[in-house]
Amino acid sequence: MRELIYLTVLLPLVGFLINGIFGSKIKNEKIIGLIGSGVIGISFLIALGAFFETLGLPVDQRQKIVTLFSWMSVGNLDVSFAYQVDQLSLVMALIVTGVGFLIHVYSIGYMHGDKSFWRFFAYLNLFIFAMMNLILADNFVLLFLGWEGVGLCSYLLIGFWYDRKFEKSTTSDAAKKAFIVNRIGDFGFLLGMFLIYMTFGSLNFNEVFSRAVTFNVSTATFGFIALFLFIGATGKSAQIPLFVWLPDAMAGPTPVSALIHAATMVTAGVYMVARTSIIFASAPDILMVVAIIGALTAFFAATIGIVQNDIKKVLAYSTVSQLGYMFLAMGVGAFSAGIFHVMTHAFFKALLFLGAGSVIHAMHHEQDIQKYGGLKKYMPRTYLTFLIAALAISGIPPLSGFFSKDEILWYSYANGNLFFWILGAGTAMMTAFYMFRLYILTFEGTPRFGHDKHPHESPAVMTIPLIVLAVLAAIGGFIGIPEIFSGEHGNQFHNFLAPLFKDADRKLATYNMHSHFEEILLMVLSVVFAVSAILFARYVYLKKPSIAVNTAKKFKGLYNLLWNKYFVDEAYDAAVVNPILQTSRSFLWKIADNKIIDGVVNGSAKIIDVVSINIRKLQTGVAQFYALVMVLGIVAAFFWIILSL
Amino acid sequence: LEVILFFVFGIVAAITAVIMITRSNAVIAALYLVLNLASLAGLYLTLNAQFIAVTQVIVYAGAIMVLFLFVLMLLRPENEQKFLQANPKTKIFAMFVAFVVFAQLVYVIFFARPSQNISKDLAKSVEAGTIEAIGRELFTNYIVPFEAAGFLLLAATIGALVLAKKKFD
Amino acid sequence: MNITIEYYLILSAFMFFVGVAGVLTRRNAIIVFMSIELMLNSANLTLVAFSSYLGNSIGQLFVFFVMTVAAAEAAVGLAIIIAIFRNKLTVNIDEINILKW
Amino acid sequence: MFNNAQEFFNVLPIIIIGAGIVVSLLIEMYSKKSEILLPWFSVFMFLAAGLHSLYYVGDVSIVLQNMLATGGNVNVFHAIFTIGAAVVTLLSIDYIKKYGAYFGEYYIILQTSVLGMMLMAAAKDLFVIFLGLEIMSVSFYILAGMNRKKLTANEASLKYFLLGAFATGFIVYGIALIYGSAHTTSIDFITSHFPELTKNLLFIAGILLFLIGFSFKIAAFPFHMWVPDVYEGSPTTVAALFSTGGKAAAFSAIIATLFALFNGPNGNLFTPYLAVISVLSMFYGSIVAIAQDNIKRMLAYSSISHAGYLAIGLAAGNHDAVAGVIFYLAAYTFMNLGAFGIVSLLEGKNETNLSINSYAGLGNRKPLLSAMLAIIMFSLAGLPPFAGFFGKYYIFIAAIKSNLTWLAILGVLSSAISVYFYLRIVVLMYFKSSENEFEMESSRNSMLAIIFSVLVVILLGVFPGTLIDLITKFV
Amino acid sequence: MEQNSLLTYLILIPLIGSFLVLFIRKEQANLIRYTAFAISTIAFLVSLVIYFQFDSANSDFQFINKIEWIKGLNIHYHVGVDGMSLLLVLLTTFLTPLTLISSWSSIQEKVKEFTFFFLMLEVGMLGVFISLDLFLFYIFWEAMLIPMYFIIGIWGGKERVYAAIKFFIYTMFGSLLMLVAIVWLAVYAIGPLGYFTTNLIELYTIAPQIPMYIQIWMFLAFAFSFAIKVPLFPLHTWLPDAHVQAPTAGSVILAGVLLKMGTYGLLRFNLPLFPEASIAAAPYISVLAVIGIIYGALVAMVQTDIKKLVAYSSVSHLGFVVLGIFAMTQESIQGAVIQMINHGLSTGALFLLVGVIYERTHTREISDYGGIAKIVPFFAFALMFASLSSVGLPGLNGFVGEFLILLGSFQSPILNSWWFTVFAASGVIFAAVYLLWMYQRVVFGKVTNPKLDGLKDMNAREIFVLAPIFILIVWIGIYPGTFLKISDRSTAKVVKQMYNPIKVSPVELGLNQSKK
Repeated sequence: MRELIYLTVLLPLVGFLINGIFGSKIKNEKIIGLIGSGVIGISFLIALGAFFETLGLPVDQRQKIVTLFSWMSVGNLDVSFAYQVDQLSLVMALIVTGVGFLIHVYSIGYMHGDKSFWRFFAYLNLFIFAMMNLILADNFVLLFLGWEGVGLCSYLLIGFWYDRKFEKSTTSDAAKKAFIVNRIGDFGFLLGMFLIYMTFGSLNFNEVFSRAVTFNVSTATFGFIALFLFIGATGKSAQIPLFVWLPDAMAGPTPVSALIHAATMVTAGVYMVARTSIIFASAPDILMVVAIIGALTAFFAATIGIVQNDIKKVLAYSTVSQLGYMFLAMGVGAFSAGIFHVMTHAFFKALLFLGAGSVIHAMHHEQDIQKYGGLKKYMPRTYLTFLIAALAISGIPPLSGFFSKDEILWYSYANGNLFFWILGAGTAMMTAFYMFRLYILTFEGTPRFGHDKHPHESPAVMTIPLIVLAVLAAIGGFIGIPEIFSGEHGNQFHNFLAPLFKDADRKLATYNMHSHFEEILLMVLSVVFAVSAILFARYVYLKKPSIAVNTAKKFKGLYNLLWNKYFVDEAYDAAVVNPILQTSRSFLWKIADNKIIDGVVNGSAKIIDVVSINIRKLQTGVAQFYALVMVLGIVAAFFWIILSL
Repeated sequence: LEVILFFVFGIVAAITAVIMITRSNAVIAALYLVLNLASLAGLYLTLNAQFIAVTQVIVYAGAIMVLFLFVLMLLRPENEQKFLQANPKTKIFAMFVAFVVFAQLVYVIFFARPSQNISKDLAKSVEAGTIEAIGRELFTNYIVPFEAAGFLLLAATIGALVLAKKKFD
Repeated sequence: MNITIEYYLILSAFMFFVGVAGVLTRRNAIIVFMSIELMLNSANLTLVAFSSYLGNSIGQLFVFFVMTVAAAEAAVGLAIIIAIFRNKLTVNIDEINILKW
Repeated sequence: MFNNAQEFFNVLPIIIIGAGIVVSLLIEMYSKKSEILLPWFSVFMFLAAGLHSLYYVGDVSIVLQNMLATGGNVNVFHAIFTIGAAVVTLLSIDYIKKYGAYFGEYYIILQTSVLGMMLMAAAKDLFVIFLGLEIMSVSFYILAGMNRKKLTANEASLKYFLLGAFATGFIVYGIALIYGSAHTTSIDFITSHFPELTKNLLFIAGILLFLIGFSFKIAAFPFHMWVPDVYEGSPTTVAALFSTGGKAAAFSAIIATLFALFNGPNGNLFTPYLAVISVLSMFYGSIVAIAQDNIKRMLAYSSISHAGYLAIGLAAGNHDAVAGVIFYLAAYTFMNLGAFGIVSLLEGKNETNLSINSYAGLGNRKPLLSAMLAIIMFSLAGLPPFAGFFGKYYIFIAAIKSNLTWLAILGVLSSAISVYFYLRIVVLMYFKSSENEFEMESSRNSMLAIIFSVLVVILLGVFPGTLIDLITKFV
Repeated sequence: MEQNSLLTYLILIPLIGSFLVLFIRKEQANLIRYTAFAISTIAFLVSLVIYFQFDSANSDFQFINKIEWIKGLNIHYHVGVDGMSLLLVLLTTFLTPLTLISSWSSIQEKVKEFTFFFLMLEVGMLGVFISLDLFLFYIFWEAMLIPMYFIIGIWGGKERVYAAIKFFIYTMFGSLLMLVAIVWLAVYAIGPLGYFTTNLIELYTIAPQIPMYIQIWMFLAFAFSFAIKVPLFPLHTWLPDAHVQAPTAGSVILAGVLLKMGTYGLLRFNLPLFPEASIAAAPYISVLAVIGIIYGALVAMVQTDIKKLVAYSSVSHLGFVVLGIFAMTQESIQGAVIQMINHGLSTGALFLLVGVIYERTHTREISDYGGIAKIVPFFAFALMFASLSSVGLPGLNGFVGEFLILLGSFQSPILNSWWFTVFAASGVIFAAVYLLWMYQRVVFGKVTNPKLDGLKDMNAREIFVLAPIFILIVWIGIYPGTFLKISDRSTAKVVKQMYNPIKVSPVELGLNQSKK
């Protein structure tokens, strides 16, 4: 199975080609859906097989590289289409294909009746293809191919309904924004690659990482590399300052938000940092930066999430904030914890989005939670799965969210400091709050929607994935039980990934032992926070809705600030976008190009014209004048002769 | 004697020349030109160039100038106003320029001092000026120019014919 | 004193100058043409002077040809002047300037 | 006199023309249908002379008591003159009919002028140069004024005559000074003794005056003033002759006389003078041409600037320069013949259709003609793969070889300017639509002539090698 | 050496063909079109033969054909290809037939003349790429202007006359100085060699000996003319006019091939002939290139005319190429070479597409479009594809070139600074901005302009034109090795020449140029 790993990449491509080329011919949605999700399913099985095969192998043989063919080989640059199987890539592959498969299935129902159904599945398959490239690549360039590929797919899928309005602007605006912001990140990533190549003379992971250990490279260089890479990561994973695109990305169909903007693509940044852990580990300052950015993003995104009313917006900001968590983990050197959270988050966030999707589906694309309410009795399955997911993300034991989140919190305290922990815990609290605000406004209470709407449970093809995900979200955490509970055989997930991070860990070497007591204490604390937050939310939005309104009134300024997402978009427009546009249009083009440069060109022609029009007057037509000129010439010539002797 | 002759003829030539270009009446100017040419012939004689002197009188002072006078009579152009009356500025400037040329020539002549390497040898110069010498040269070495001159005159005749013919055929 | 060649040269230079001046100043085409003849004559004087001082007859031969040329030019030139006079009834060259610029 | 038959054979071209003139006279006098006979006779004669001189370019000799040289450059020049003249004759046949008047003399004078040119090119003695020059000039004066009814023609001939005679005065004076300092008029002597002669200021002054006189003939600034008026005034075909044969002859005379300039010590004595006039002419010509709208006048200014380029060659003064100048002259001759030929063809009765605006949209109405005119314009502008380009190239080689790179650079700059007005014609012909659809009477003879010269232009551009070898072999 | 006349055939085919076309009666427009297409296709096949016989392991010139032309000046008809030129030859012969087909419907009047000029143009371009004699090169270089001039001037848009003249004089002006430089070189060669020569291969060994202070001038003279052709900022202003006014086929060739002649010239002549000067000048040229990248992108961003937008994007893309060339590392130069091809393909495709839509709507104003994705899905897809390739999306050709260029320039010892690359890379962002923005405004959104509905989607012919280009775009994107391999040796050789130019004794230097 392991050597067949490239099939997990190629199959989605095949699916894409089939659906893309013949899709418009095939009228039958069933077939299209079958092809679309089938290929993903198969890839998942292959990945699964590879995974178990890997488990069977001793640790030192677990890495394997499958090379297809050489891509670019110039000078001493040699990059190939080569895929590597190792613990990390397998975990990611499982997440992507698994969750991806479920979402494909879900989409069959969700996109039912859309006029370009085939296009949707083609794009989704293409996305999976790119994503697999990203995570299975054995070198930076191939990773970058996936990196940009997923960006493209997200562009295509956000703009899928290219003729629809979205908020103030259009879906295509959102799409463009996403792509361009990603590009800014990629710009950093590119520079990172160049610097790596310059430093290590290669772009293959193994060579680079081994040389990163053996070569003696200045911390500054490592710092730069790490910084550049991290810029890339912030773009892809929507961290400060490049997080602005993700909320707008909700313009796309909900399954897309679930797959791309929650479960998989946005975690690519995290994956990349984990993959290059050694480099980051060699640049502690940058690592600290990562941690800070992560923590801040987590916190602020959460604050914004509290006040949003669009169901998908809330989830979007929660995603940003969860991603912040993961980067916090990375920042404090808890790489495996981060990956662990990537996994659990993939489960419950995908679940949340799909649930939201099924709600939106039921409510005829009404997304304002203020217009929901009491859906519990209309759509029980959705309700139940959504509740599980909400509990999971709020970190209620023993759901998966609890383990991953708590591990991060713990490390942020253990390897980081209290400040991180406080931010993290606060975020956790807020998360619990707005999640349940969302949950309650949607499912509990009395219906607030008009009688024209007749909500109904979604078809099985949509609910089954929900249930599967719900199970995963519920029990998925058990593979990563912290050792204080699991005892001697430690944290499974940890041990599985450990070999990949050992170099990094050695570099960091921060296992200053804290007592179990602290760990347990913090754990209890966070749980208490979460529970209290949930209860508070329940109290506010179920018992006394007035409070919410009043507080909103009382802190009008703060409310507006949050409601408008700290005016970040507006700030960017004012500070960056418009100035560039203005200078380009009114100076560079209209002045510099048309006036100055062309002015010189045409001006010289003009001058010659004028000169000639005036000189021709010399030709007066009087013979004597001509003679005079001649004689003058002679005089001059003679003077020259006389003087030259 | 030679000295006197030179000065007499020379001064006459110079003066007549000046008068020639300053007379407003064309006919008078022409007549002065004739005089000037004649005096040149005299100078040629002092230089022992008999043949040239004679031809000068016959061809130039005779033929050519007669032609001029004919034309003048024929066209009878109105007199110009007095020299230096019409737009004097340009004329003075022109005079000045021409004078500069003169000055330069003089400078050249004095700078070069041809007399240093040219000393007059009476016998030879007399010999050179004789009709025999010239004739011999003309019909032996200089036959080609001579023929050419013939064609030149032919062309001129035809041309004059074409240009001055009264009516076109 | 004896007359060195410079005297002749100066004289001819002077006549040359006068001729040039005439060409530059006179309006009447015929007089202009006469001035040109004057220039030619000055050149002739130079030639003859040289030839007699050098004692070879080439110069005088040349003068002979110059005269021929002068004759030819006279014929043609006067013909031209006549032709133009027929059309324009003037021989003032500063009025003959329809061709310019 | 001739020492042997070979000598006679060598100067045959000149003799052919000379005899031809007499014969044509007889034809003109006695033949009833001389109107048809005469032009074709002269074409035939010209071609005969031209081909003879091309074919026997090899036998170099000096004949007739060191008066005439034959072979080598001389023959090349002879070929240029005669073939050019043949083309002009062909063009004239129908052209002069437009003016209702037919003069058989026209062709005879044409022949005499060619004779003059040939003498100038072949001259080995200042006498011959002088007489050749005069024969040519006198014939030109006549040709310019040939069309007597036209005031413009009269004026042109008068101006040409007065200024030409004026220049002659200087030349004669210059020759006098040369003779005075060199004690002879034999060019060989002058050439061989050039170095010590140049110690004598009198000699230098003479040469300078001589050069100035010829600068007038080649229409170099500031002695160019007559050119535009004369070209505009005189009949187009005649202008063609002036701008090609006349120029070429003057250059041939300079090359023949001042061969010393091109080899031997302090040959570059006059380089500054030549360089200056070349630069001035190039720029004056190409700049002023831009403002013209009479095509003949424009071509006149262009010929001034071309005189400038040629003068670069003279200034460079080395073997390549001679070859370059000759090649350039050959190329230029046929370019201008073509250009003027087309102009003469399009020109209507009493000088209509001479404004370049009347060429608008010609490309649609007369595809072949405009194509050829376009080619000529590109060639004049010095674009490969046409003859004009190669001429420039060759001359620049010469200039750079004698360290006159700056001159070459100025040269290309001015030709860049000149592109502007040459292209104007092309633009009008192809990119603009015509406002007045004038009719032109077609003429097979003229077409033949034009096509011939265009072909030559192209051939010289693509395969300059043959001519180059011809020239370089004897320099 | 043994002669190989394949290249000569390659040139002769379109040359003869162009005259052949003249003999067809102008009524039979289709016959003319088919013959032209056939001729250019044959030329393409011949070039393919050359490609298959080409030995990419050999860095020297191959298929050399040397015939004496002008004995007096030791000028030869001397052609040959190495890796770099072979690629461009292929590009030329590949694009010409396609553009000919593309213009079947757009060019309706004067078809004969059009095809004639077009084939002439092909001759000129091929000649430029394969000539190994500076004189021959110059001839082709200039002669090529004439047909292009007519193509723009006769079949162009409203401002065509202005554009044509501007294009002509601009380029001519530049190349004239090069002419002087060429002659100077040939004369200089007399010193070491003892004879006047314009043979490139001989000059390669001599030119580097030119003392620095002259080399700089030589370099500038050459670089100036090439920079105008490229066009390098700030000499680019002829480009937008020419591109916009030219008919579609003209723009395609202009962008696809003509601009490459500039970069090719820099690579073929400036670097190897004047290594020291090039190294000295590299930073300045690169600065201009980087300015061009950003400037072009920014100006493109705000254009309202699709064609102008694409035109300015060329300025930006060619900036990358120049940067790559003057970074002078194997990677960057390889990138530059491949990027020349890429730009030819992707920008060519873009122009073709603009032409396709222009034929239907007769407007190029972006604001007149919008929402046509619904009406013409094929077109929408094609435009997206071309844009992405031009944006440099990994997996498509654009990425390979830009990546290699940036990678190389980043560690170039000549430039020796990150900043060039940092700024240049920002161009990647802008590229995304202006292309996607344009795409969005043209294709996405709701249909606002009533004229647009009833728009016909691309017909079979247009698809047939674009398909091969797209195939190549993907090919180069996924497996550039095919093409990198060809030029690998040659570029390596150039780089080698750069770092150790042939050195000789100063005595030999001063031979006959000491006066200068």
